[in-house]
Amino acid sequence: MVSQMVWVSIVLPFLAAIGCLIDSKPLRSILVVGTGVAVSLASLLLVQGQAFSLNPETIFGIPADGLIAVLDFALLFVILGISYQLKNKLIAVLTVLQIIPLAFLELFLHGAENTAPSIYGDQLSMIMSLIISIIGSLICIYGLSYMEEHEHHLHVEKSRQGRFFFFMVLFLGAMNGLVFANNLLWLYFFWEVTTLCSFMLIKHDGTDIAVANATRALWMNMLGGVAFILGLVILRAKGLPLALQELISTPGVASLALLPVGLLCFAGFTKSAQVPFQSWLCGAMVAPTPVSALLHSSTMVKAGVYLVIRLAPAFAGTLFSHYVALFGAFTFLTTALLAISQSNGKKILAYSTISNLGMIIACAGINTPAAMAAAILLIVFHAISKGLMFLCVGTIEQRIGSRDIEDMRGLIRIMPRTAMIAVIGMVTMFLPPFGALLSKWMAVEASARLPLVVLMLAIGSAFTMVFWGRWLGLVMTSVMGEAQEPEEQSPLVRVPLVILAAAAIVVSFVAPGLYSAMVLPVLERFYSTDLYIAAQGVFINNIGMFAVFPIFLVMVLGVAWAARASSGKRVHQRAYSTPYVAGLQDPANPQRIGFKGPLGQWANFTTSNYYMDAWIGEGRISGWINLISSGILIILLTGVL
Amino acid sequence: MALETKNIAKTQLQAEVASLKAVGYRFVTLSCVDLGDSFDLIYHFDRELQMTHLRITVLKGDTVPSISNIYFAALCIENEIKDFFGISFDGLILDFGGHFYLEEEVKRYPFCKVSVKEPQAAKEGN
Amino acid sequence: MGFFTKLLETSRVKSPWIVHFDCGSCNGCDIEILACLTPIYDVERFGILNIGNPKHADILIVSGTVNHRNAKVLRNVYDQMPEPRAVIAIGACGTSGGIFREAYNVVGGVDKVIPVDVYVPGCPAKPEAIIDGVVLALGKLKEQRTAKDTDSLAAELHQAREFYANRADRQVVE
Amino acid sequence: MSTIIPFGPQHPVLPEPLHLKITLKDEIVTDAIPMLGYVHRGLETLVSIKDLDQMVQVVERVCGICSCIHAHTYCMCVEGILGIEIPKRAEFLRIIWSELHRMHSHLLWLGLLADAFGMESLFMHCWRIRERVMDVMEATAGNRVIISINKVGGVRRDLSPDQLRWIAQVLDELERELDAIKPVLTNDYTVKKRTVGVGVLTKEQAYELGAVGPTLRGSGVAQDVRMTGYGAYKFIDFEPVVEKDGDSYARTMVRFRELYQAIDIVRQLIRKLPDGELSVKVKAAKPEGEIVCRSEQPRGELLYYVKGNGSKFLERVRIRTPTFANVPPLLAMLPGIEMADVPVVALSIDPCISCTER
Amino acid sequence: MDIKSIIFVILALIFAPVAGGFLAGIDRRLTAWCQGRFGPPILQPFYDVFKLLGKDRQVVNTWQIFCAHIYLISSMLSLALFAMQSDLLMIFFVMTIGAVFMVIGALSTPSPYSQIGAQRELIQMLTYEPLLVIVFVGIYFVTGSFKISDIVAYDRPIFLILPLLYLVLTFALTIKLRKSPFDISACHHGHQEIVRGVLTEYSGPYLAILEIAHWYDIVLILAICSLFWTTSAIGMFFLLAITYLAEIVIDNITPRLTWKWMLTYVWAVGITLSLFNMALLYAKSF
Amino acid sequence: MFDMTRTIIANFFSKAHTRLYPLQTREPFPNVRGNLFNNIEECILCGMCQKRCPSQCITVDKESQTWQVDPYACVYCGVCVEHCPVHCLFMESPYRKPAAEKVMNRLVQVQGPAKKTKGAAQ
Ligand code: NFV
Ligand code: SF4
Ligand code: SF4
Ligand code: SF4
Repeated sequence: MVSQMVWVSIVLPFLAAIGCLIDSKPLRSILVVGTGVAVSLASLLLVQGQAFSLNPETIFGIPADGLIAVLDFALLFVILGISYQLKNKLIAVLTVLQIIPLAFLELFLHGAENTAPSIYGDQLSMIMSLIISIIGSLICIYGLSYMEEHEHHLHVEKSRQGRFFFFMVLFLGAMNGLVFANNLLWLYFFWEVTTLCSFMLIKHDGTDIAVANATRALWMNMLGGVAFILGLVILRAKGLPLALQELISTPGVASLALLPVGLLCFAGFTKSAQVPFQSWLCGAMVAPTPVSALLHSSTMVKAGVYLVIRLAPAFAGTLFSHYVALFGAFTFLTTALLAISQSNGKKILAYSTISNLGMIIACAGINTPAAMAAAILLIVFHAISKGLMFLCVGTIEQRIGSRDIEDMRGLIRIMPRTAMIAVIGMVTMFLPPFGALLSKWMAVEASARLPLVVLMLAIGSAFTMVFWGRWLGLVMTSVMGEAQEPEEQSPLVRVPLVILAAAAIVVSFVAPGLYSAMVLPVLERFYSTDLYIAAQGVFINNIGMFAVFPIFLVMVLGVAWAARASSGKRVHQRAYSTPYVAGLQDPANPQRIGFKGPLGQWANFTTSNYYMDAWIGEGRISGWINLISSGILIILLTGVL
Repeated sequence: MALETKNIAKTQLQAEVASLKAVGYRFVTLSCVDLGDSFDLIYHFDRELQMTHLRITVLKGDTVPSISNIYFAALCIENEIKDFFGISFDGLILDFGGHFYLEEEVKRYPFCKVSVKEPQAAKEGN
Repeated sequence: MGFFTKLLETSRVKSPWIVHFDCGSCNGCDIEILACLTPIYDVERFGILNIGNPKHADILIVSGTVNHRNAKVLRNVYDQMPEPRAVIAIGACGTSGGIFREAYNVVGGVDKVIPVDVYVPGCPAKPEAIIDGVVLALGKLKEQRTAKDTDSLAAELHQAREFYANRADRQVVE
Repeated sequence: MSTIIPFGPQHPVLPEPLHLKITLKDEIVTDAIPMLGYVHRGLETLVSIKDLDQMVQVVERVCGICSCIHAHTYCMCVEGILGIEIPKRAEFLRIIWSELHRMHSHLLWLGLLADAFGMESLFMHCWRIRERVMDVMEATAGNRVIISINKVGGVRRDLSPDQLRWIAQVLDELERELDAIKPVLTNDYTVKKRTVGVGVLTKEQAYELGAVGPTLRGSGVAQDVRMTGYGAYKFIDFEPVVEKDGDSYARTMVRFRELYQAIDIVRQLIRKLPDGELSVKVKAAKPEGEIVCRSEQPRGELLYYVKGNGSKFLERVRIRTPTFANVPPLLAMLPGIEMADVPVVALSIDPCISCTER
Repeated sequence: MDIKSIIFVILALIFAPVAGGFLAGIDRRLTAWCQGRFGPPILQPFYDVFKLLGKDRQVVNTWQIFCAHIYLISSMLSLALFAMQSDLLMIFFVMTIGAVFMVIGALSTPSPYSQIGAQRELIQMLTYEPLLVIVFVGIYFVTGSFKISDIVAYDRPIFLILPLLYLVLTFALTIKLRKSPFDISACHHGHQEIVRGVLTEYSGPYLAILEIAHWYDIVLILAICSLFWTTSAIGMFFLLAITYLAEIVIDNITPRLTWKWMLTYVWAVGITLSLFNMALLYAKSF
Repeated sequence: MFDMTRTIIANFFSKAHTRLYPLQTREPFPNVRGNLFNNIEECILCGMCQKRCPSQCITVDKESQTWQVDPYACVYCGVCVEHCPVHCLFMESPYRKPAAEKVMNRLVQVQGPAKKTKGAAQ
């Protein structure tokens, strides 16, 4: 059973992806929806069971390890070809730097015979697979209608959707493979597949800027790939197993293999776009929104943090670990700050993504059970809410033709449904009692013994509140009684949005259960003290408690009360009054928002948020951030040498 | 007691004002009096508490060159005079179009004893 | 009269927040109104706050003559005050237009534009007189309706508006 | 991406209806366009229906804060055209009241400034000590604000020796109270934070844009119309108060020091007050001719242009008030400052809209 | 949750606004005395709120009402959680719900005054939130727990160990109380360049709701202050009384400052003080 | 930063400066220009006050023997008092009270001066 399910979730997408290339809309829709349903079911079924491991000798009759190796080389040569096409020497060099060690590894280094299973799935993998399969599929389904609109908008003569969905669906398989892989060489393969998918999808629209940003994404990820393969080579050279589980449970691994572990973490940092690599993820926002949602928020970037979390027990208690915490916290802080300076909605989401990933990495670095719990929970909640937010922004953009949050002022009037869903998305991102905040609370309490980290987390979370709070507020900017335009949504858009919005709330509500069932078993393997107990909806450990259910209960009642008090029935139209404008409103037309200014001219209100470009504009502080973070990184890596 | 003013022609105004500025005079203000069929415009200048006055006389309906390009401070007063007397100034930097002080309800030039033209026509150009 | 009505009335009388609109006053009355707030007269004793925002205020204190431009503002400020509310006209200018009645840009007293509840004469009105005026207005505040009877209010506003509209064609003094 | 904010006419910080349409970017003012006319009454046109004696009462009501000096300057003009010499005692009394006006005006302004930057206690303090001046006015002239003591040809009331003694005593108290808040203005970190370097007007700018009064003197130009020695100033020793920096702080200090200066001037006047008549009789005056008179108001140089046409109704009275002259400098100061500083900078020229618009 | 803590919660919810109102009344009276005035009656805040409750409703949009209610709920909830002696950090996060909804309510109206007020309110939150977290972490350092029950059980006055952190807390208190020099987003008497900032567009009953919520907030923050002296009631009383008096004095001797100054100054001073205090703590423990 | 402290502490410990109007009223200063009255019995209805009043708020009607002042337009300047030939006009210190309705101050002279008669206020 288990093995079928794993195959469904990994191989089926690969096959379906090829089917997508066929230029037929109905077929493609069926394939995408079908794959989505299938992998979702598979991942749900997997969750039922216990941790498992598989060791397939052959795939379709071909020796599995050999197949992967061949595919690896094939992939790298494809990328080499791309670098030729792009005339980009850097990428070529980075590719060659991977081909050579890989060849060296495969051909000359035969360390300990690989006896470990190639596939391993515990609750963490299952959680990841759930996220990938369900959220990923929802995003792909959303993509079906989005891409129609998108191509219509761009006046594309020949549909390029085949190619698009090829990579989208392929990607699902790759990610599932990545999280279930135990053999690090397998993992490496899937890792590179996601890199390639990402590159292809970023440059999908083919504009100059898209190509440039895709190139940047490619070389930064290839840099991580180089670190990855080097790590593997060193591991093999030291005679350590090339298998994840075996590696982390090797006693004394922290002293033996800190360097390769460090390199693997570095690869994780690049994939998760930690500073100073944040620019690729921001650049990736030129891609169609489903891509941003799927790859650059909910799933692919999670591969990086997943790897770091996996490796965390291997470096527990080392100085390296502290530095990882510091590094993650720094990313959290600075990217949250950068998010404040942005008005481009997708950019804000991008920075917020990086920021959350930074928090996860910081948690992995803090390396206590509370922190690890925070990290894993944050992956889940962030994936849901952020996926939702991206889909919302995509929908909004297609309607109002802009992704600037200033243009979303009063969205509640133009697209009430989507706006409400976006509001849910934002609220679940940063307010209690929702999961993202729950994890943040765990993280802060867990980091309380590391002054610098906790300081950065505290300031960073205040930044977070600023950019979410104002976005949230301006979506609602409206005056009473303005005509609302009816909003049309295709079911392909509505269903994913509603499911995700519901999930954002429901999963937060069941967080205690989720924790007990899925996170606790993972943690118990490595930690024995200070674990959170989630009983009766309250998280509790020896230093703190978080009452999820009571807060939920009160807030639900409160929201109901507030909604009743502010409902149209109870507030009569007569209560409407124009905003205070120093007595210059237009009494004849109170719905007209503005004032009669100098020269007798009517001035409409324009208000804008503070972006403080002069202080914290991207151009102004990115350089410093990159410098400092590179410094931390260098200390980090020299430390492990 | 008579006020000592230097009477000049409208065309000389810009040059005269510029030369005053060159020797360090500052612009104090501009006074306007309705003489019936023409206006007296008296420009007051000051240097270290010594005053000089220039006077130009313009017929009703004539325009006057603005000195707001020489003295920015003349901006307000020229707009004011435009409101009150309906005198148009050429080259006003920021023209309030006769609504510096007055709303549309005031249908004539209040400081003129006899309106320059029919109120409607007079306000047209503004 | 129930306990709550009584409580409400007491509170209304004890907490009149004022908004002061300077409607073309010569500042004489303005500074006297401000002087009321200062230590010597300290109207905060009566719970009076100069709140500066019509939406929060109960009493509109208007000083000065109404002219064509500020009439609209006065109207707007008044419109934004929630019931119950009262209007006090301060000074000769506020009550009748004062010494400027005949000037071409002067519409007249405040009652030409909005309904006035209390007239405080003087030029400028003495702080004591202003305090008396506020106290007088409190009575108004207590008995005034709260929103329910909007019809009469609307009629009142309409009248005032009409009146003001007719002023537009007012003859200018030759 | 900018925010447009209407500042006034009904605005809690400025009691007067000035409207500025302010464009902000991140709270930095990028643009400010004024709109005037909310107080415009057109009282200069009243000359056609009020004779020249009645006009005294009208020009007093140009502004309640500086009413005395308005009437004084107007009377100087009419007396100038008519060629009347008024008694010396009247000259002195006029100036005593004028300087009292300056004191109350500056104290009032200082209070408003404090209120604008949110320091309520200083506001209360200033207005409290201002009440002493108001008491003096009420007791000597019969009204608190618009004292109506000027008339063409002299003054309407006298000051008795008792009253003079009392005034001297009040001035002493006033000086003590001022000393109490002196460190707040000269020393206090937070107050300086709000004023120093805010709204800088360079000397050249100030001169060029026609700034007057403390706004001009705060920028380092020692120009004070009182130096021309009109009225009784020719008998008084004083130096114009000058500060160099041209920021809000400098202007504040100019006014604050002028308070002391005014106290000093009144003391001198009381000492030197001559005996004599209060007014000369002006019989059926029918002035003809033009005149320009200037005087120093609390806010700066006031200019009257008066033209008589040989009847008891004047042909034209034209008033150029100091705030009117200070509007262009204000507009020049606004761009580039923070929104929070707009009230401070606006108040630092001590705007008086009713004077400006008449 | 036993019956005792339920009763405690109910009592807290009932008496907090009363206490908050009285505190506000005393504050206004004392402020008046500082300014040489007579001052309003102590019950004035209650009159104000009752009057507001009886005024006509007037709103720009219905979100405002929603947000005001949520603010009240979250303030009450956080106080209730405090009364239940739960986790400090959690209470703080619950409190942010209210603060954020306050901002949203202000942002939801298109008026530039309340919009600017909202931006400033956000910056105020940005200023005090990290400080509060640091203070809580400091308390954790001393008592080893974030749970109020454990903190209360600590056997020495925390104030003596963390005096500088207490100072940092008073910064947050000043901001929360909307007192000079930090009454930047909205001030009590509304003489501000942005009228009354975030409160500009609220009126009548909704303003009253915000006021009541504000009272809850005040009580909560003072309760947090009281954690610094839990060993004796007298000590706690004096600590709170002196703190409150100091707030009033500070309010009266400082002008309102700009948000840039607030952010940089409070962070710089706050972080330095807390680091210094922490360093002292470390030094002592070795 | 604490320069204001001294002042406010001093205020705090001294008695409030507030005049508790209306509980306590201060004696008005002598010669204050308060409300305007006419001793109508002595008025000769010469119209001097009407002519001189800058606010033109006095109406003297010889026909109906009325003297009327609009107290809401009067600016309390005292010019009329100064110019009245028989000094029947006078100003009293108390200011005029606020009212909810504007009422003209209209005095009818029943009999001319010298003969003592009462003026009727309406
Ligand atoms: N501007 C002005 Fe005045 C003065 N000082 C004067 O002419 O205050 Ni209202
Ligand atoms: S009533 Fe007198 S003091 Fe008041 S505004 Fe009018 S003229 Fe000025
Ligand atoms: S001036 Fe005197 S006597 Fe003549 S009408 Fe007037 S009040 Fe009567
Ligand atoms: S006091 Fe002045 S305004 Fe009043 S009636 Fe007499 S002259 Fe006229």
